[in-house]
Parts: sequence; structure tokens; C-alpha cells
Amino acid sequence: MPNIDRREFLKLVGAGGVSVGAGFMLREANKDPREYLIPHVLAPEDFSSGLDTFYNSVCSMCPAGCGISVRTREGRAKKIEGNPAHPVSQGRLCTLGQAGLQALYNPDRLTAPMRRTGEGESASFEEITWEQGLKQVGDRLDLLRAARRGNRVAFLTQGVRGHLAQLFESFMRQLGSPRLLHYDFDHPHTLYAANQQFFGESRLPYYDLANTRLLLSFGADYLNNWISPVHHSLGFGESRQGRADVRGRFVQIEPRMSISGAAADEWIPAKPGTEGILALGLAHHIVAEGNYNGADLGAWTNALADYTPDAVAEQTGVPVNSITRLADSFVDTTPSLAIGGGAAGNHSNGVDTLVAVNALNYLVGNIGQEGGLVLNPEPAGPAVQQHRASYSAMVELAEAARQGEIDILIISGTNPVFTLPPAAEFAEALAQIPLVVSLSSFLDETTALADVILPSHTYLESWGDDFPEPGVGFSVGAVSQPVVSPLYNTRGTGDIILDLARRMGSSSVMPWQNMEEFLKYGWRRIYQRGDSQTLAQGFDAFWTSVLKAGAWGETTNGSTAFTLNPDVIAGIGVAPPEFSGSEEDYPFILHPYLSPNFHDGRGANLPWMQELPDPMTSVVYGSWVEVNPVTAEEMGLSEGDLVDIQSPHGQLRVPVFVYPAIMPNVIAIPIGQGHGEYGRYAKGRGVNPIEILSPLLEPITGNLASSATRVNLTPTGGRVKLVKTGGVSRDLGRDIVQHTSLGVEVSSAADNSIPITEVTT
Amino acid sequence: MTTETFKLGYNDIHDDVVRSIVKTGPKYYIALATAGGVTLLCFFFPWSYQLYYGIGAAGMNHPGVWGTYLASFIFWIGLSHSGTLLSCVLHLTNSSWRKAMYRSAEAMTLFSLVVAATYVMVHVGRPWFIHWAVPYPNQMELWPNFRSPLLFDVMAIATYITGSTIFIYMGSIPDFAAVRDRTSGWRNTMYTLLSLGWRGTDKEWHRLHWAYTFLAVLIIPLAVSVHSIVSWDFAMSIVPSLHQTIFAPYFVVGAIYSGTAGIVTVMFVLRKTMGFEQYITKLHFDNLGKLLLVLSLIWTYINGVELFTAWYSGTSEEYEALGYKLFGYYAWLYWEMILFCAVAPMLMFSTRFRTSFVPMLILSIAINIGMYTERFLIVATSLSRQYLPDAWGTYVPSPVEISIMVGSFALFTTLFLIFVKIFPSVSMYEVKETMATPKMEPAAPAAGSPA
Amino acid sequence: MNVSIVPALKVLRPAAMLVIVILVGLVLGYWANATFVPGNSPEQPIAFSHKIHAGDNEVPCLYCHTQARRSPSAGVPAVSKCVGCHLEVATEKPQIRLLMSYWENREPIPWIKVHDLPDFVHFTHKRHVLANIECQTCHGPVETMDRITVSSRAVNGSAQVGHPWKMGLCLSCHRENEVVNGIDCLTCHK
Amino acid sequence: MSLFSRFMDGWRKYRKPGYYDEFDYHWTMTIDLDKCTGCEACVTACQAENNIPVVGEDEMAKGREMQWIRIERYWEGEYPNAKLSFIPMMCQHCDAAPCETVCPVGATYHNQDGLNAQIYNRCIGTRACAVYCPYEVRYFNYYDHEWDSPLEQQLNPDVTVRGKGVMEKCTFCIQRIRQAKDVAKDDDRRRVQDGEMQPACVQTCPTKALVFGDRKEHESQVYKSMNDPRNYRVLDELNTDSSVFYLKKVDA
Repeated sequence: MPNIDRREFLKLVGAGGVSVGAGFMLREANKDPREYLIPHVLAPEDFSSGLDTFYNSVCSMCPAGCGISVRTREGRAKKIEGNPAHPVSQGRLCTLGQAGLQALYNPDRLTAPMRRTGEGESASFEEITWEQGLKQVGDRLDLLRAARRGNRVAFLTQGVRGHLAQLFESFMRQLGSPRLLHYDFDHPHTLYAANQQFFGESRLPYYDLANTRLLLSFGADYLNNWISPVHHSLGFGESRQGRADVRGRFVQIEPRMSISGAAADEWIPAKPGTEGILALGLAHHIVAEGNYNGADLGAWTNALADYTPDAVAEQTGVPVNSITRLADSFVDTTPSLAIGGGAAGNHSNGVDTLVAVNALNYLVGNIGQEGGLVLNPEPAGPAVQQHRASYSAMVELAEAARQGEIDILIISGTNPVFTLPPAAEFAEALAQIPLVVSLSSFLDETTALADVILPSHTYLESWGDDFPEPGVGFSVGAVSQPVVSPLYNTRGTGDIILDLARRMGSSSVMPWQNMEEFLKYGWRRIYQRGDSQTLAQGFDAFWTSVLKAGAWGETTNGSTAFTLNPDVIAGIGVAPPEFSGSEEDYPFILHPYLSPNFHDGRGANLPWMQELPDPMTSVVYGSWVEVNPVTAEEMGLSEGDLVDIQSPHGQLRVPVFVYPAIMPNVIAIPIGQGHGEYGRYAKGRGVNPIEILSPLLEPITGNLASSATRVNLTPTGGRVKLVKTGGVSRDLGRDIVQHTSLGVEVSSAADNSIPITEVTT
Repeated sequence: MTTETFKLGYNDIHDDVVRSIVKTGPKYYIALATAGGVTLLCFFFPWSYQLYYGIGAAGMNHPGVWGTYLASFIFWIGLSHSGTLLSCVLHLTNSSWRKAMYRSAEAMTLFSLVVAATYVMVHVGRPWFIHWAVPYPNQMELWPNFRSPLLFDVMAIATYITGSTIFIYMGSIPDFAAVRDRTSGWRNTMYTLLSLGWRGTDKEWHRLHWAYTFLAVLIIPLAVSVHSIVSWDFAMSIVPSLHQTIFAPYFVVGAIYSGTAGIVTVMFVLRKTMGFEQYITKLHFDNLGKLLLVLSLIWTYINGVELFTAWYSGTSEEYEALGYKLFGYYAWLYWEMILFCAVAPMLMFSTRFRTSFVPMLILSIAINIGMYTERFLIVATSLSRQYLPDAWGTYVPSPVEISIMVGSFALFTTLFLIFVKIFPSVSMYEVKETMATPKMEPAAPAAGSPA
Repeated sequence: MNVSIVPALKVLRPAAMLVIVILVGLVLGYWANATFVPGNSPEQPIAFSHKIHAGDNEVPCLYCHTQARRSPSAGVPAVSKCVGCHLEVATEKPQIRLLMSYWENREPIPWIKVHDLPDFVHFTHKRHVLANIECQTCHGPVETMDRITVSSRAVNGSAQVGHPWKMGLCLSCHRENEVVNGIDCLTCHK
Repeated sequence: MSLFSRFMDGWRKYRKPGYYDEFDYHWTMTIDLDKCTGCEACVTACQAENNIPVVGEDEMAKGREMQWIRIERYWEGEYPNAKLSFIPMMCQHCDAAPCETVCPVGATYHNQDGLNAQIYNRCIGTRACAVYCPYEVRYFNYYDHEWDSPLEQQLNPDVTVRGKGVMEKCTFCIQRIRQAKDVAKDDDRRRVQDGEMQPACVQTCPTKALVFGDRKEHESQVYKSMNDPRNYRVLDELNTDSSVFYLKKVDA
């Protein structure tokens, strides 16, 4: 041992000791944190740890009603997929349907009943128990019912179908109040009215896209959010490449190219509101060329007399040869189909336009045929005469509130403060109503003005059922069952209504304890319709089989025979559209369209939807106004320039997006952004074009003519960076999306790709 | 080449160099403090911020995944080629004018390599796993991917660092011995250890000279391979404007060019601060200037070839990349590079310019700015516009990146300041070779004349 | 002047010794913690002994860990399974009374996790149990342990008590048994 | 085998992706551009299935979107006959992938099923693979992304949640391939049949534009659509030998 003195030795021992301690602590530091393994108390029977369990249910993110199958793992919902057994979705889903999980697990969900405290600015919500909330509302209801003044209660809900609608109806019948309104901004009132006029039944027919060979779509964005996008996409795919030798042709007629316009073979920009005139122009050509020889030929010829192709071309801006070519191809290719709706229906001549489109189908004789327009059978669901509230019905409700005729307003699932233009002054009317009760799961604009909030489950936690409206040609139904146990202290909408019914003393008429019981009671009637074989196994087996399959159907098809009553032909005619605001000071026509991500604003609080690039412009997290390149050139505008959009009823500031496929005098803004409330993802983002819509009405249905607002565009000089994922959207001759023409047998060896027999790597 | 005879004698060179090591005036401490402070503040602090939060602190985004970190890495590797060129190539061609400068040039090599290696750690997303790039046997039975040019980088730069460390250390052993004999106390202990018992016998000199030449011959191909490998990180990709065969020579010439400019800058600073005016004279600057001129002409030629091949290829991708480089978002940077690296060096045709110190300093700094811009442009313009136009995007450096770049220069300066206080920054025995040997006075006291 | 480096080394000797002592100390401290501190066999809320159950009474593993045959995770028995036997068996023992107290107020037993793989590893008990690999291969001689400790199989078959699982363990076993696609990364990395 | 032939065998294997002579499966996808309407259901389905984080507005503004499958838009022509076509772009799982050669630590390689595997916890984040990929389909985790509670309850336990500094890309839903193989192995060790394994995007595509399957099985739907006369591969001239075949859009 080298000779070291004492001091040296003590120093070494001290250092040694310290380092041993340091080594000890070092090992302690990089130990894994302690984790626990919490077992069940009672082993659950329907799932085991580590394995997936699938539950079938119904998606209610939009009114289409696709069947879904939700994959859950250990009690948590992991992925929503389409239910292959459900005829509407056939295993497929749209982007909003896929994002349903973010509605269930949204961080901004209401977690418990709340009551408003304080007034005006200092108003805030304090948490209350369910007992307090229900008692406060139940007692008022009981009081009104006892005093026979039940009609002072109004019930405003989104367009629900099935037994929930029946529950609302019997609830309001107990109160003796007619004020049950189903209000949706995107509900096609004009299409229902046109069908009522033409077919005599106010129901949507089934548009058989899958088997058609030519589709003329007048303004209907059937691939995006018109009625049933997933089913229409399935039909589109089938018609395009589903059949071996035939390829369907799609023509889209609209002032601004939508998703359906991009997918179409031909996009024809017609002046806004003149789609109906174009349809009658085609009809005129068909009749004039003698391609229609029905008994009522004479009536048709003089009804369509003044819709000569030249007059129509001048009014619609569509060249004459396009009109004649379209009419001829519409007659020659059988089966062909014409559909209309969307922006075309939201003009002052909306109903006449859609009647004209139905007339086209009649002239070609594809009503009730395969690949044409099939009339739906009676819906299998409960007989419910839904009062679909148009814009004027909502204005009447607001007026009644201002007159003080309404004591209680119950709102479930709809957000009128956001989806009604300020001209309706709906928010001010709410202030006049003493008790406003909201059953919404999120704090949206309307719920923020409510007095009592009784939050309901999201669709993945509650019972319900749905009988899809346009359906699939035969009657279909599906039960929506809870896939996860409720996350928060919320209840099903049906359970809340049943509880309120009990509290107002009508438990004798509505005896069911909860929504599930009521559903079983309702489905017993559908069980009776079943054939002998299902009747044999008993209701419980039937019920579990419907839940397991996630879909129920009957093969009763609609009636194919159809006779058109003659005076409808006499009434055919489309007046040119009127717009609010004069042409000089408001040169542009505003074309608000439902955003693919947010539908009518309900999807704005979903982070995936906010971050999904808009299909046409790839912009994320914001709003924009689409301007024709030539117009933008003239006004010296480029992408990202902030402009003020001024309409007779409001003003917005929004950045410009130069959009190659929109008419020069038309500008388009997507609906869905511009929320003041509705959670951290939606609040304070983008603008809401509904705010500047002028309250012009469509005379027959009284609904808002939302595409009939004239605006002007003033650059503000400000610039903002439009957040988008796309770079330069031009191919620059690099053949990234390659094209081929029909019928040319392009053998794979012809072009430079490696001949694929078995690619020997 | 007339060997310039110094009017100084052996003792003057010894005194000057030892004075530069031993005497540390307040100016040195201030310089060291500021350089160290700036390094900590601008290099290590933002880097630790980025390590904690993630590389998002920098400005990289989806198409432009490489940014100034990689550009700076290439710039520092480029700067490191100065030492190699000066000490090895000129040693083999035994030109006498390199003798005063080669020690600090080699130090520049070593320190810019160290900074470059640190930059790899800054550039990489998860530096705590960078040891996986080393082929050590592990229980996961996983080896690095030997086909990857990035792994060539790791190998080449590791060899290059060890090579140049040995080269600089071995070359300064006689100087350590000389300083050892003139210092005392802890310095004496240090230099005794550093000089490995050097006695200055003939055998030692012979063996040193042989080893030095052997290493010089070894390091030249090593340096050329290091920078061609660095260029292969780009050239082996199929990115439109990067996938060219000219890249290896382009990078090697660029590296030597930027390195030599770096030497001019360092020599100017060294002359001023350490008082070596007599040793680093006009002749050195004149020769360096000629070298710079030749390199700038080659560099310009290669740039021309690169533009021509892109234009001549006629494909949409190359046209777009060329158009974007010349007239796109970064165009002003491109023309600034051309001005600094191709046009300005033409001044060096005049001898008067070459031999005047301050203009040469300014020109060398300009060249290095131009060269940094060139590396940045290679990274930025090529990545933002590739094959799919819808995936195009631009890349803008973020404040964190800029501060780390400034910090890297401060780190280099700090290392250099420490070097000057340990290593004799001018090689004494080589300079003495150029001096006239002192006449032996018959009656000179034989008090152990210096080795 | 002497040029040898020996005196210089002498000057540095105390510093060198200090460094060596510190290094040895660090290694010693680290090793001591690793082996003696029961980090990898923590004290459980109920002193459940596998030795009594699996060892002496030879209760089969799959009786309690039922999911091992069907699911990636073997699963821990619910409290109801323990109570199934212990309503009658050994009810007087203090640990069993502790178990029954959990059962009375319907509270799950917070077992402390001993065996754990990182989150990016995809390990399915099902495939290994169906390939009839003994549980002891990876979990060590469980039937002899009063308190479960982390243990892994050494290459030569004997279980190395005290060392958590490393990738080398899985690879060597997959290589030995020529598992189809056994050494493909995506087999075990999620 | 003589030394020379062993050497030649080694060289031939070395030239093959992942050194395999024969792939076990050869997963392939075909995308019919005539059917694709750009509705982006596949983008959301992929985000839901593979724990892809929401990066937030300012990260998107910086250009750091995180989507394993993105829809690229290309306008042709000017108003009024402007036409827009969509092309879904995801990892092409190339058999001669430029990204596999450049990763210094071998975090991405070609496995025996013809997949380009990206092993997250082996990646050290040099991002060279993203530079080398001509399709720009590799996305980098610039930050640790977090999910506002309770959104994290939706995370898929079969897929790693990637931390910062790691590259990620479409894996053809490797967790579903693994699940399908598990089920097939239980069913007396047969191979995965056509249609049993569908990635999330293929499963949800409302127009059935996306088809997925094993190219080695000649009755599979993907084999037929792969040999449809309209098939081509994007950037085929780069010889990446991609496993995603696009069917040309038809101009009627």
C-alpha cells in the first residue's frame, strides 16, 4: 500500500462514502415508478382484459342514420367503424361519423346539471343535483298542466326520428301543447314540399345512384352532406366502377364546384337560382324532340312552351348546345336520374325548381324503375307527424316568446342561436322566456343562454333508435345502444323526459321507467309485424338479435305505379330568383355551403374535424371566402388578403382563397365556424356566414332562402397567412394524377410502368 | 521561393511563444469570459430548452425536415479542412511559408470538428440514443445500417477527429519540451507529462519526422473522404436538385475554400492579439490569397456545372428546383452567395490586395458567410420543392436555431482561447528551421544552448 | 534538468487515487441498491403466497389467470375468485380476514405490479401459452416464491432471479425455437 | 456451395429489399382515382386507429401537420372548365425504398411481408428518411403531443403512442395485420384470407376506392384491381417499386 498520511486517508474514506451513497441514489432514481394492478371485484361477463368487444349502434352525428359498430377494449370505446349489416352504411362511414368518439370523450362536455346564477354579464352557472334540476322544471310543468295552460310550454328539438320523436310527441300531448318543433338549418323543406306537390306524399324517395348510368344533380352535393352522404358515396362508387362494362356519368349543375362537382364528369356553372329554369329547358327540349309520348303530352308542351333553349340559355348562362346535348343524353342513356336540392332549393323559387327536377324524372319515366327514383314504402317506425319548423315557424316562436305566451322552453340537441340569422332575434326572444331548459351535452351558444341545463348523454352512451328517412328503398330500422358506461353525471334525453313526465303527474300514460323500457315497448309493435319464424322465438330473442345485428329490415318495397295528377303539369314553372339587396351596391351573390367537416356547426368542437384539411381548399382551423381567379385579379386580391363582406344585414371580415371553380359574381363561405361558445376547439375561430344572411323567405315553405343574399366585397389591405396543408395545387406536367379515356384498352405495358404479372422482386 | 530570413534569433521565438502561454493579461480573461458566457447563453441554454421540449423549438417542418443545424454541421466540417490542407499538403510539398501557421490551423481543424460533432447531437431528434450508431455488440443483437451514408459520416468523422488529434499532439511534442524547460510549478508538471520525456536526441527527431510525414500522407485522403461522405448524405438521395454526381468534389472544394478563408481570419486575429506580427507576414497572406483565388475559381466552375446539369436535364422537377433556387423565395440568399464567393474573390488577382491585411480579413469573412449560405441553400431550397407539388412548403430558421449558430462560433472561440494558453500556437522548432542559424561565438558560455 | 515524467506523475498521485476511490464507490453503491433493496419484489397489500397456492396445493396457473389462453394479457383474478375458496378455506388466518374486509366493502385489492414490459412491446400470453411454454420459463420458479420477484430466464434455462426482462431474452428463445418470423421487429414492436 | 457461389448468393440477396428471396405475404393496396371523391373519411379513420396526435393550429401554421394519409389536390384547367382531382398519398411501402438504405440505426427496414417497417423506439430522429422519401409521407414528432383528458381514453392500446424525436408513417395498420395473423393461426395455422385484413382507411372508404390485400394470392381482389389496365404507380420513373397501385381517372 503506498504510504499515505492520515489526512490523505481520511479524505479518501470520506470521498468513498459519499460516492457509495451517490451510487445508491443513482440506482434508486432510475427505478421504474411503482404501478398498480387493480383487479375487478366481480369478474364482468361481457368483456375480458386485452380483448376487443364490438357493439352495434347508430351514428347520430348527422341526420343520415348510418349503422355503426364500435370497438371497445376494457370498457373504453376505441374505434367507430361502419356496420356491414346496416343497409345505409354497409360497413362504411364518413369523416364526421369516424370522429364520433371525440364527441363522447370531448374535454368540454357538460358533466352535471347546472343552473344560471346572477344576471347579465356576471351570469354564471353553478352545479346542482339532478333532483334539484328536475324538481325545478317538473314542478313548473305540473303547475301549468294542472292549470290547463300547458300550451305555454314549447319544445324545440333537432330532427329526431323513431321512438324518441314519439316520446316527445306524447310528452307534449300530455301538456296539451302543439308547440313541438323539429328545427335543423340543413333540413330540405323545399324538397319535401316539392315531393308533396309532385308525388302527393311529403316523403323523400330513394335515389338509386348505384344502378343509374347518368345523374344530373341540380345543386345537390350528394357526396358531402345532402341527406345521406355515405349511402350516396356507395352508390357513386358502384355506378362508376362497380359494374364490369358500364361506367356511370355524373353531371353537376351549381354555381360553385362542391365535392360532388369535383367527382362529376362535367361541372356546369349555372347562375344561382336558375337551376330550375335549366331543368325546364331540358324538359322543353325532350318534349320538343318528341322523346316523350305520354298521354298528357299536350299539357306538357304548352306548360313548357316558353322555356325554349335560347331563353333558358340567356337566363341561366349555360350555352344552348350544352342544354340540348344534356337533354338528349338524359333521354338516350337509360336509366338516368335527376336530383335537386342543396343550394338550388334555398332560393326564392326553391320548390318550383325541385318540382321541375321531379318533372324531368317523370318525362324520362324512371320513377319506380331501377336506377331511377323509387318511392319509399310507409316508414316502419312509429307514426309521428313531425312538425318540421321552417325559419318562419322559428320566427313565430320568437314572436310568441316576445308576447310572453311561453313560460317554459325545452331545447334538445339543436343550436338555433348559431344557426338562425340575427334578423330572427332569437337570442333576445330567449331572454323573455322565464324558464329555458337545455338538454344539450355541450355548452353551445343556445345552452349558454339557458336557465337550467340538464345535460344528456352523447349517442354512444344512450338508448335510442332510428328509421333512416330516405332509407334504401325498403323499410330499415336500427337500435342505438350504449357502448360504454356513461362518463359523467349525465342522463339519456329519453330518461329526462320520462322523469319530467312522472313529475307532472302523467306517469299513468307514460309508465316506462327509462328509455330502454320505452324502446322495448315500441319495438314490440315492430316484432308483431315479423313473420311466423321470428314470432316463434319470442320478443326477447328478437330484441337481442336486433341489438346484435345492429339493423332490422323488411322487404316491402314502395309502390312502383305512379300517376301524376294533371293540374300539377299546369302549375309547372320557375320564376327567376329574387335576391335581397340591389345589384349596384351588392354586386356579388353569397353562396354559403355546409362545411364537410362541421356539417352545420355541430362538428366544430371536435379536434380531428378542426384539423382535417377542407377537401376542396385544404385549409384548416379557420374560415375563408372563395373568389373566382379573374375577379380576384381585377380587385387585386391574392390568397390570405382580408376582405370585408357586407350584406344588407351584417358584415364579416374573412381571408380570401382564390378558387378556380366558382362563378365570377358568386363568392362562397363555408358554414360551421365562427362559434362564440361550444368549447376550446371551436370558440373564436373563423366566421359564421349565417350571421349576414338576410331574412328572405321561400314563399311556399316559409323557410329561409339562404342562398339569396347579395353582398359586396371590400379589401381591407390586411393580410393573414391562411393555414393550410396543401402546397401548389397544380400538376406542373408531372403526371401525378394520370388520366385515361373511356373504352381505350390501355394495356399496362403501353405506359412505362413495369408489366405486372408477378412482380419478381 | 526565397526563404525569408528573420532578423530575429532563436531566443526571440522562444521568448515570444512562452510569453504568449505564460503571461495572461486581463484582456485574455475578458475575452475568455465573454466567449464562455455567449457559448453557455446562446448554445447550451437553447439546446437544453430544445432537448426538454423537443426539436419543434427549431423551425423545421414537414417538407423541410433538415434546417440550419445540418447546414452548420457541414459548415464546421468544411472549416476543419483548413488544417489538413495547410499542414499535410504543404508539408509534403515542403513549402516553408506554412511553418508559422500550421499549428493554429490544425487547432482550427480540431475545434471545428468538435463543434461539428456537437452539432450532430443538436440536429438529431433523440441524441440520448446516438450510441446506436456505433457498432458495439449488444444484447438486442442489433447493428447499425452499414449501407447508410449517415453511418459513413459517423465512421469518417470519428477517424478524422482521432487522426487530427494525434497529428497536432505529435507535432507539438518538441515544443512542449521547449516550454517545459522554461516554466516551473504546475505548468512544468503539465508540460513534463505532455512532452512524454522528449530529450531532443537525433533518433527522436528522425522518428518524429518520419511519423509526421506518415500521418500527413494518411490524413489527406481521410479529409477528402470525410467531406465527400458528408456530400453523399445529399447526393445519395433522389431529391431533384441534390441527386447529382458533382456533389462530392463540390463539397470538398467548398470545404477547403471555406477552411482557407477561415485560416486567413484566424491568422489575422492571432497576429493582432498574440503579437506574432513578425512570424505571420505578408508572404503568408500573399500565398493564402493565391490559394483562395484558385479555390474560388474551381468553386465557381462547379457551381456553373451544377446549374448547367439541372437546366440540361429538361425534367419538370429539375427546372422547378432550378427556378426556385435562382428566382424563388431564397433567391436573394443565392445571389448574395454568388457575390461573396465568386465575384468578390476576384479582387485577389491584385497582389496589393492580397498582401494588405484588413481587406483580406474582410474578404475571408465574406467568403465564409457566402459558404454558410451555400450550405443553407442546399438544405432549404432542395427540400421545400420536391416531386409532389401539393407537399411543397418553405422553411424559415427559428430564433433558437440562430442563437445556437451564434453560440457555435462562441464555442469555437472559447476552445481556441484555451488552446492558445496550453499549446504553443506557433510551432517553434519549425520556425527556427527558417531562421539563420546563430554563429557560434567562440567564447559563448556553454550554458546549455537550447535544443 | 531531468526530463523524465516520473516526478510529474508523483505530483498527480493523490488526485488519481481520489478519482479511483470515487469510481469504485459509485459502482459499489449502485450494485448494493440493485441487489439488496427489494425494488423488484415489492410488499403486496395482501401477503399472497404463490408457494402455498401454486406450490403446495398445486392450483394450476390458468385457474386464477384465466385470460392467459385467450388474450394478450393474462389478467389478474377478481376478488370474487379468491373469495370463492376462502369463504370456507383457512378463514381464521389474518390475511384471509384482510381479504374478506376487501370483499365486504366491495373494494378491489390494489396489487403492486411486479412484472411489466414497456408500452411499445406487443407480448401475447395467448401465443406463448398455446405453444405450451411453461409460465416458469419467463416468470421464474413462481411456485417456490412466497413473494413474487422479478425474474427472467437466462439463456441456459435457469431463471435468473432479480433481473427484469431484456430483449435479448426474447430473441434468444425465438431463435432457439425457430419461431416463424420470430426475429422480425414488427412481431414484438407495436 | 463454393465460396464464389455463396458470395454471389449473398450479393443477390443484398440487392433485394430486406435480403428476402421470397416474401411471406406481399401486402398491396390499389386506389381507384376514378372513385375517390376526396371526402377524407380515410384521413380521420387513420387518425382514430393509429393514435395520431392533434398538433394544434400554430404547429399546422408552421407546416408540421401529422396525417399518415393525406389527400393531395390537383387543379387542371381554368374557369369555367376547371377540374379538380384528388389523390390519397400514404407510405407506398416501396420494395426498393430509398428511406431504408439511409437510416443509420436501421429503424426502418423491409420485413418479410413486403412492409416498410418503422420501429419507433429504434429511431434516433436524423430525419434522413423523410428527405429521401420522394412521396413526402413521413411525419416527424417535433414535440411530445398530449391528449386533453379524457380524449386519451380513446387511444388504441395496440399502437404505440410516439414520443418526441421519432419519425412515423403509415404502417398499413400493422396491428390489424398482426391481429389477422393471430386469428388465422388459431384457425389451424392457415394463411390470412383475402378481405380478412383491412386497414382502417380501406374499411371506411365510402366509395370502395381503396382495396387492400396480398398480391401473392392470385384470386384476391387486390390482385385483380392491381392488373386492371388502368393501373399505374406514382413517380414510377424513380424505380422505388411501390406497393400502392393507382387506377387512372377516366375522362368521359
